Amino acid sequence: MEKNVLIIGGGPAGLEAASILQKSGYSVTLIEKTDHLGGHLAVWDRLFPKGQSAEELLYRLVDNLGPVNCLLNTDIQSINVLDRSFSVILSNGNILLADAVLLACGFDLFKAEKKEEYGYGIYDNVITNADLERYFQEGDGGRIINPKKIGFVHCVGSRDEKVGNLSCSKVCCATAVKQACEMKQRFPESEVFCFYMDLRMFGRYYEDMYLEAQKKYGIRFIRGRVSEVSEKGDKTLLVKAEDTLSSKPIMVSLDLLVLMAGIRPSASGRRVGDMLHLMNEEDGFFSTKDSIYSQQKSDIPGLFFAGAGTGPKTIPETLNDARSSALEIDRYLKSNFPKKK
Amino acid sequence: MMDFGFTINKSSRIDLDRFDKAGFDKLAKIEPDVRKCIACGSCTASCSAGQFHRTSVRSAILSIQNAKENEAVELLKGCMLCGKCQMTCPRGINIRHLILSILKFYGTK
Amino acid sequence: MGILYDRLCQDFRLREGLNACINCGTCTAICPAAEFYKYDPRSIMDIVQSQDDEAIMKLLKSDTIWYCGECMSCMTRCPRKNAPGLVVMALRSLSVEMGCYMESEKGRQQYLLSKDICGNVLKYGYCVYPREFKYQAHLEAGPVWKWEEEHMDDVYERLGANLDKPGPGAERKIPQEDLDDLKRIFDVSGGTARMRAVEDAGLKKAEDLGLTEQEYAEKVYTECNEDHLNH
Amino acid sequence: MIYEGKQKIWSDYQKDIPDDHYFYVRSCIRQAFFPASEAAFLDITRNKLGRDVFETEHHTTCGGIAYHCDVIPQETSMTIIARQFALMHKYGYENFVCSCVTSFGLYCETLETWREFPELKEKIAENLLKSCNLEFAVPKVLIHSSDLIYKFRSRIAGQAKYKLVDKNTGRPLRVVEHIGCHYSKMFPSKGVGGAEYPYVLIGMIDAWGGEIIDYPERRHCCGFGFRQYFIQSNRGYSLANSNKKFESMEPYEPDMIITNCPGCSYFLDRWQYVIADTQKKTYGKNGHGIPVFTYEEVAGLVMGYDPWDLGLQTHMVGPEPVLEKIGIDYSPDAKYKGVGGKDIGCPECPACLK
Repeated sequence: MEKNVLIIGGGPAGLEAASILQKSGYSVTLIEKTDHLGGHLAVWDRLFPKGQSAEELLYRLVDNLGPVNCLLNTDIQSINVLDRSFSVILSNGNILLADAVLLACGFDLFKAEKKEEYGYGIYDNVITNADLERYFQEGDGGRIINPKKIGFVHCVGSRDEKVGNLSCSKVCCATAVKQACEMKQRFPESEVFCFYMDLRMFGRYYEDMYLEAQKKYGIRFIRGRVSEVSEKGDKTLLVKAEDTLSSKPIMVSLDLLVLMAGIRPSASGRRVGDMLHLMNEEDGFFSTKDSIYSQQKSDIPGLFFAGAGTGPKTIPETLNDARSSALEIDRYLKSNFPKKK
Repeated sequence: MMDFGFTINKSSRIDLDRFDKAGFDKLAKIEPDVRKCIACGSCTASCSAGQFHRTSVRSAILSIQNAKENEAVELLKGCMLCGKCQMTCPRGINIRHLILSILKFYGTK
Repeated sequence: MGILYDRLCQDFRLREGLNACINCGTCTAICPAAEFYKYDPRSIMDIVQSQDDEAIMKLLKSDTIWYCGECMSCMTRCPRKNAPGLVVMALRSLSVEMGCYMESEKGRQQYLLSKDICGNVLKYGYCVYPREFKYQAHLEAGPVWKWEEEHMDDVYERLGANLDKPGPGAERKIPQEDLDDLKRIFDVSGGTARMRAVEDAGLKKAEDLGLTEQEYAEKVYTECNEDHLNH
Repeated sequence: MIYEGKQKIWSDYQKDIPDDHYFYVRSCIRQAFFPASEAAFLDITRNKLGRDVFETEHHTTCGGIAYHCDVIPQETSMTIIARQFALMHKYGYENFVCSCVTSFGLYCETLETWREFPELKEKIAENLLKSCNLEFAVPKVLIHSSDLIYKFRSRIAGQAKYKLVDKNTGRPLRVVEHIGCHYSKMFPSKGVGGAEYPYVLIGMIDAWGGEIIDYPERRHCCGFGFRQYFIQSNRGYSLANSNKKFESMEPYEPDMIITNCPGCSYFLDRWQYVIADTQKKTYGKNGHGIPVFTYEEVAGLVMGYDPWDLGLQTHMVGPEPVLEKIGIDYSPDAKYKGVGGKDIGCPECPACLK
């Protein structure tokens, strides 16, 4: 009999793992709590470093799925660890027995309104990276009408003990540079400023992207964390930081400020984790069995992780992680349930 | 008018609204490399003239971007054009040429 | 290396106020002193956490540490929950303990501050006491204050105060037994010792300069080197 | 500006403000420059609202200004504070209300430090016993006096004779609020509304009919800076910071400024005089400044107190434009009179500022 694998979460990690496991001969059920597949990828427009279309990638992932049993608008009601299997009650009332479970619950974007001094949700022209992607996707001007001066704030909700997150979200620097360039493409006459603490351009082609942002688009990089934003009478924004390279306080009036909201552990992932008594690291993400050798394994045999549930990841990293998880699951099932001759 | 014994202290705040974008774009047309600086400080660290007169290319570029063009000129006028900085620049900027252009562009003001 | 840093660490304010600064500049960005003096609280944090005794000693002797207004706006914004304002207070305390403050113009102002404010506290039980707040030394208080000063008893009575009288109320005469309490608090907690040391150092400086106490006080009150300010 | 966003934050930062039974301590600056405000606070809370707010003549300064001028060690200021708390305990109170924002911040900081370093708390208790023979205690609840007026803002509105409304146009007065830095910047959770969008004064203005103006430098310090004011040659710092605020609020044409910190009230008033004299610039209409009020003064005005009982004659910026807009009944002739109409002269009028 085919072994059953349950995948929780229909983002890139869940989709990629599902397609591989299904092709490897397992019976795969993928549940997704929202009404669409793709997670954050579905609401993103383009991907760094080369501006590939998020929609095309998602289409490809879904296209690869094959006969995976995909349940949308479905959540976990309860999950119990049995001897060598998991019994799961879904929110639709169905009961499912799984031989292995993959947690691919992804991440939540940091709630930018928590950084009160930046005024998200209070000032009309303060938006987040996600809002900007929606604008790129839908092309609906909304609050963005020919901005002359645009700012990007890196590390919003990241590397910030005050909001309870000391760690780096990894993808925001590259996202900010990508979005800054895209704004210059749309509004060539605009002036664009990036406020950063450390520019973490760690990946392949990222440094080229940075160089292009400087040289081709004339984007100004200011090393200093934005300290305060206020709204003026005409709804433009007064932004204050220190230019730490000259050790002087700095101010600039902007028409639009984009906050690079960071990556936080997903609340729904945590919910499932709690049902299984999974441990967290101090940063709120799941503990893995080993932080180098077996990042996809949990402490529970048969329970695996893929994607941002174990810390911030780029899309390619997430896909690789999903493939690794699929391999680990395959190994696990083969060694625990050897085929009888 | 009373003499209170003090007056309003002047502000040190850099006001980016005063940045001369058109001017800088003109400079960048002649010297596109001016945009490439990553403020690593290699130039300042290796500067021969800097031992005698505060000289810093990275600070000068920053000064122009911070609407303090006079400071930029001040930071470069001690340069002896020895070119050591050019050998250390990780972004391969033609610094000697850049310095001459900056002095020519902003020096007369 | 680190001897001065270790001494600073004995101050609770340093332990509360400095926990690995990441040099992001949120403090300097909104610091009132950074805007109106040549001042950068971020650099101070960086020097202190470097534990470099030579650099810390330079700070202790500098005008720099005396520019802060202790408004604590920096504390609200720091992503590391640091408080540069508290670190500055620890530096100031150490500077006074070690006598370094006498090497800077702004530091030497401690003489007058201590004399006036501690004087008021011990004599009247208030940090500020209206009869000691002279119009001639506070022209910005304006002609209204000049009038109040000239008719102090009448004005304060009109305003419902209890100036210099027994019983509760604004500007009442605080009973001697309570002032004695304050004096003993100063004695047991190091307040008196600091006051004495600051007074002695000031008077010695006055003597070195050949000035009377009054002349020295005047000099400290009004002297301002242009180098403190932005141009 | 999206009002609902602010409301969300306001609802996140509410604090426990008990109804009754307070031990009251005065502020050095408020009682020196605004004694009538403290009188109004006690009259409103005790006589108009029927609360028990107790004051003993034995309390003293908290030493906050000395501490922030760095002329006394932390241990000295903490022992003085321990004495204030001990007096509260001795008189049978556990709710502590202080008139001064510097004190409020320092009390918060002290309690926080004691919590974090119990060995220091022990030391201070020892100091207290040795020097004053008093039993160490800490308050159950610590509030600033503006918190109490905030709590009773609707009841005050219920008893009000006037509203913060232009009687001729029916338009609400445009009010700028200024919160003392030490109210919540150090410990946002200790202030009503937090540090970024404090609600304590906005709540009052809302309840009393005015319209709050938010302007870019709202959060900026008035510039007191302790040593930066007490030494004459440092005052350019203090002045520059207030000046920055005035320049930022000017385009919004505020009718008045309300503050909860006595120092801020004094400086925002006096620096307008200095700017008028030295820069020939006034921020109100026709050579007037923007009148600056303590929250006690504003509460008193709406409740129908005589402006001169509230001490408004001691401001440098004349309050008359606001009194007239609201339609408050006042006697110009009585402005500078003593008790019982006694003639005690009057200040010279500065030519620069009405």
